[in-house]
Amino acid sequence: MQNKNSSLRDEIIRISGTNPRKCMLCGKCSATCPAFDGMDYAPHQFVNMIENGNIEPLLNSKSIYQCLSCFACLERCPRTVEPAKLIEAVRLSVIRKQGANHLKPDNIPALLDEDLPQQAIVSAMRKYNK
Amino acid sequence: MQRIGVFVCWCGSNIAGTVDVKAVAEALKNEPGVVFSTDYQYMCSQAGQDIIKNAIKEHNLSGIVVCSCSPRMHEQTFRKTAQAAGLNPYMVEISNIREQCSWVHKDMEKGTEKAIILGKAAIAKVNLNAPLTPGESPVTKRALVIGGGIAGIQTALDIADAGFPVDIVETKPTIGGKMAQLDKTFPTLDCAACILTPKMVDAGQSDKIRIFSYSEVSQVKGFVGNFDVTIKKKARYVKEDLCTGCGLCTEKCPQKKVPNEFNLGMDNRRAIYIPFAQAVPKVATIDADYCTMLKSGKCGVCSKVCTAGAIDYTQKDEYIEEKYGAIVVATGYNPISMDKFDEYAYNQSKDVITSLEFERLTNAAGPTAGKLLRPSDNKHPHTIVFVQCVGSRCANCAEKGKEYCSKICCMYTAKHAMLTRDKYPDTDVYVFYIDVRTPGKSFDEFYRRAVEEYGVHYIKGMVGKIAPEGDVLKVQASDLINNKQIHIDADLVVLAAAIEPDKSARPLATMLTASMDTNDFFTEAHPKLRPVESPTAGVFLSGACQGPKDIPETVAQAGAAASKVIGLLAKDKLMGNPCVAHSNELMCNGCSSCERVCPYGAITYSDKEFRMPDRTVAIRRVASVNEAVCQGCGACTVACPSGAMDLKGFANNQIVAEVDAICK
Amino acid sequence: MQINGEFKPLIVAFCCNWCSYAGADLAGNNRLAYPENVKIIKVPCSCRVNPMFILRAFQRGADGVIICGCHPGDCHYTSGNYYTRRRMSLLFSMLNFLGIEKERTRVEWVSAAEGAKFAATMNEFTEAVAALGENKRLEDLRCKR
Amino acid sequence: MQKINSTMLIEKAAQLLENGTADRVLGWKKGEFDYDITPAVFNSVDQIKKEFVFGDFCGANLSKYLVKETRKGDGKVAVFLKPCDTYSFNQLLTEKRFDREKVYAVGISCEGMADIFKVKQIAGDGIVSVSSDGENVKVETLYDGEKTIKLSDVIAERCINCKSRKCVAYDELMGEEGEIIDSDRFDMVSKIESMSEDERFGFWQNELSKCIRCNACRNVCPACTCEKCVFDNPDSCAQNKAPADSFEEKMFHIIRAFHVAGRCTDCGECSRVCPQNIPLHLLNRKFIKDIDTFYGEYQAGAQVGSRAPLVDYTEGDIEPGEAVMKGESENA
Repeated sequence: MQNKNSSLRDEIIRISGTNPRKCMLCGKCSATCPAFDGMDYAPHQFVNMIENGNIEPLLNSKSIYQCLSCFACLERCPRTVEPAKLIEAVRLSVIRKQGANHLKPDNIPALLDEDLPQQAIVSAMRKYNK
Repeated sequence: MQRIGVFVCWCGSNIAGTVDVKAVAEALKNEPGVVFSTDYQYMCSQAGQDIIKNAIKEHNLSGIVVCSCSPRMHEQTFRKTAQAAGLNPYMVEISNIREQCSWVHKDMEKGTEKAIILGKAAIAKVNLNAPLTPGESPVTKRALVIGGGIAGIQTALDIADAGFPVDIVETKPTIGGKMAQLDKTFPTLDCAACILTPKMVDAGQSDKIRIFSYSEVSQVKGFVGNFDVTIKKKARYVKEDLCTGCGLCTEKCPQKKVPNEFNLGMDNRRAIYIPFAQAVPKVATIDADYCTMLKSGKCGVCSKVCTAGAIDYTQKDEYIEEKYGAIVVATGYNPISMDKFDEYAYNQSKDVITSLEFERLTNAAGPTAGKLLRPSDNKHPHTIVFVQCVGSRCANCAEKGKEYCSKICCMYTAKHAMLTRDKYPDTDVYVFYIDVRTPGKSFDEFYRRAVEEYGVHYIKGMVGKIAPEGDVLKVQASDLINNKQIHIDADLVVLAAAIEPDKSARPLATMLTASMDTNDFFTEAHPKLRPVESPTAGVFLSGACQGPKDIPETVAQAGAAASKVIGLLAKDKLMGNPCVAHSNELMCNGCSSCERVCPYGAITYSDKEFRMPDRTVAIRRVASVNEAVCQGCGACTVACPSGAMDLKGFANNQIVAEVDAICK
Repeated sequence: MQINGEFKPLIVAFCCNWCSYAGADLAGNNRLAYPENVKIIKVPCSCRVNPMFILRAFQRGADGVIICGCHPGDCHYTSGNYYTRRRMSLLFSMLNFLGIEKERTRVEWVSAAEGAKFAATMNEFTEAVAALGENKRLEDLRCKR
Repeated sequence: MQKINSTMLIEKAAQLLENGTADRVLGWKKGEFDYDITPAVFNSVDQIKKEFVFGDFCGANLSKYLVKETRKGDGKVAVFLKPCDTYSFNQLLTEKRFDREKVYAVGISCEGMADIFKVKQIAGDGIVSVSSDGENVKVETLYDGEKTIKLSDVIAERCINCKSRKCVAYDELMGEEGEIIDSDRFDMVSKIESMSEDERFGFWQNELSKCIRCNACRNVCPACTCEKCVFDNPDSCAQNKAPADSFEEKMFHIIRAFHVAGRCTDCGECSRVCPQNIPLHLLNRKFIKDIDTFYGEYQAGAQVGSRAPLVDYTEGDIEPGEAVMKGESENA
């Protein structure tokens, strides 16, 4: 398991700019996470699984879209591991697969929802139009 | 010109096997200053030493070079030999032709050649050696202990027991420290007061121990064996010699709204107070910040009720000057502030408390008389959550917590949890931990008892958030074993706050020129081999000022520090290391470069008058080295731009002579 | 120094009394060989080494100079080697700036337990200096034999 | 703002003596030639009116002379300090080389000084007289008669790469306080660093072999105020009086630069006075640049009492091996 997927592991660590080895397995990130209930993998698991190169399950997990980027984990982590940045990095590495999840302007009207803030649409467009 | 004798040792075949010792002795015969040269099978043997002694007398030698094993082996031996023959021991130089020649080389020719060069280097050095005499300084046979907690008390008792007078300086009105605030002590659960107060009484009654309570060290001068210390005795507005400690004034004082620091502000005391019943010295103190008499001149109740006439509103701070031979630092620790840990709601709810506050809540002499009642509504809590590592093991968050493990929290939390379950079986007790660290005699057994016999719920995971809601505290935490986020409605939350050195430690370290680490813990002279000594000679460390410690460790270290002090005070005179730095005042610029690199604070400056070449007199600032304090590292010699600083025994010209001899 | 036509560099090693000199002794105890042309000078602490000594050694014919001290944090005098580190960083950088081969100077931390490291360091350093040949750029012709 | 001129300073100097602020004044007077301005002590108003000069050739840094001058008698010494001189002034105070109480410091703003070498390059040798009106320099030479050169063409290198026009120490300021400048002063150091080892050696061998050991660089250097210089001291093992060998040329300049490392304020006096025009300031700048890269930016003399980098350390300092590599490659 150790060196499996090591290039993806390095890529994710590089994007996140954090060092998962600093983690002392206290679980405060998961304790503090407001989106925990909707997650299949908890923030502390992200840290550990990325460090171990066990990244495949994370790429397909619900968690990466459940994370609110509220940065509570980042704020409270006693070791400055910053799990939110790692989750964001996994999310980015999924999004950056070009063409895999294309969002075209034409598709947007069908997705529109009255309660959806406009900013969310703009940012979704930015993220998914590549 | 020196008259040098050269003595080449065979060391059996150890040297002679690879080095032609006869050839070495022969070659060195012609070196400048050499008047005698010989070889022998075992120079360190009695017979070998006799050869040296006889040669010293016969040839009137002024210096000696022994080509033999490492100076780390026999330098002392040969110095003593020389001394026995009337030669200054520092006129001996060892040329290491065993460890650094015969043992690492195989070729006889090359080995011999190298041995000759090493011998020449030693001869070149001896030519420039001067007799050195270790400086002597007297020892003041009195010790100062700064801090009157269990560390300071134990150190003082042990020193006094050996017959030396010792003074304790304590900033609080009483000695006792943190231990006096504790309820029970792990792992045996004896009551802290029961084991501490007899020691306090012993210290108070010992004719060898003086206690300066409500006092602090304001100035330290001098060096090992000869410290001049100024102690500031703060005005307590009560004459210590008259006060009987009856406590009547503390009952009658009309100012009732003073937060009681002994109970960590969980109840109030009067403006005149005795911190606790077993205080030593048992003398009242007036808190000038709250006393109406001192603030506005109206009141005077305490003075009226005091039958001993001990109240003195005109008392002033008093400065006492005393000489000491040794100083022990025992300034202890404090829990860190919880203000910055917003997520634990310490400032929002009275029912989130620190472990030290919990101690007071369960202590029979505490604000609730020992009943576990929660501070907000005095109700009995049924669900209690303990959070470990609050502020400990925090990387890169210096403004919030500490990077180190505070060491004592695992054990006292186990103790708190166990005692709570024992006294109140109707409570649910949860302990959230990252790791349970219990290395210590009977420590792990103690923790296991809390789990196995008392049913404390230990959950691996950290608490992420505590939110006060109505009269419960919503605790949101990780359960890492079950990979769950769990929610508990707690009545009381106890935070195991990290501990940090007392704030007084840093200014004190500056006064003592003792070094500190980045966390403000005092640094030991050697982390393994000299754990109770500071690098500054004559300054010793006791207790948590050196690092987090529990009571057994503190007492052990206090005893160790005391034994070091006793060892020092038992001497009448201190013999220094004669290889110390010295400054040539004519060349000194007074620029302070040397002072800044000296790890021992051995360098001081004074203004001196000098006759200048143009016959005028100028006053210049020049450095001088305290030989009793200098350890001879030589950092100053290179820092000095003018070369005014040199090191005896390793002088510039001696080292250069060695370089020259080697490179010739 | 030329010996039988083969260049053997002369190495001056300043060793602190507490760690590196003891490390060198340990190399001896364990009979770990290194070249004969390594000559050790004992100093109380690496911070005793004045840049002047280093230049002097080169002047008098040394081909390489190495300073050995306790590992940072382990100094017998608590902070001596920290000063050595700064002084030598600047001095060596300056020598390099003047075009004097950087391989001729080195600082190495050798503890009293690292006999093997001492021998290995000396072997490796001697080899590196040997590869450069004689010290020509900081020599004093008057001191040549 | 009017440029500080001779008249203003003479007036100020005379006033300081007359009103008793100072007992004597450290200033400049004409030397053998117009451009050869030398530091001088003035004891009377008369003397000031007769001899005191100030102009574009008054590059001399007066701070060093305070060490000796303050030791004479009790009264105060008034001194005029250009911005770069104020840094030396502070550095000397940090090293407690004189008593601040005995000095009355007048900071004067400065827009750069002229370099006589540059003038000579344009006008040729045999200069009989030189004068400057703040814009143009009039030069009369033995061979070519009178010539007018633009002052901006002969501004000294150290002033083109001026690090700071801010007076960091004074009791009284004449002119504007000035700003710290983002200069390109390390460009030449970087250029040498990026040369090959052989080129570097060649460059310095060529430069340092010009040295005649006149000791001017040492004698003018405000960091070289040692009571006895190691090079003059037979017991120092470093005594040497003449560059008898290429080794000694290098040794002198390496040791001198090392002795002032972390204390040198980069005032550039060494290069100004070198009769052989050796760019000695580059050695000092190399140390300054390395100190900045290895240990963080440090300007000697910016504050009184700051801890010089060589009498300081951190546990995480760079190792010498890495430092040498970094000192070579940091050419950004």
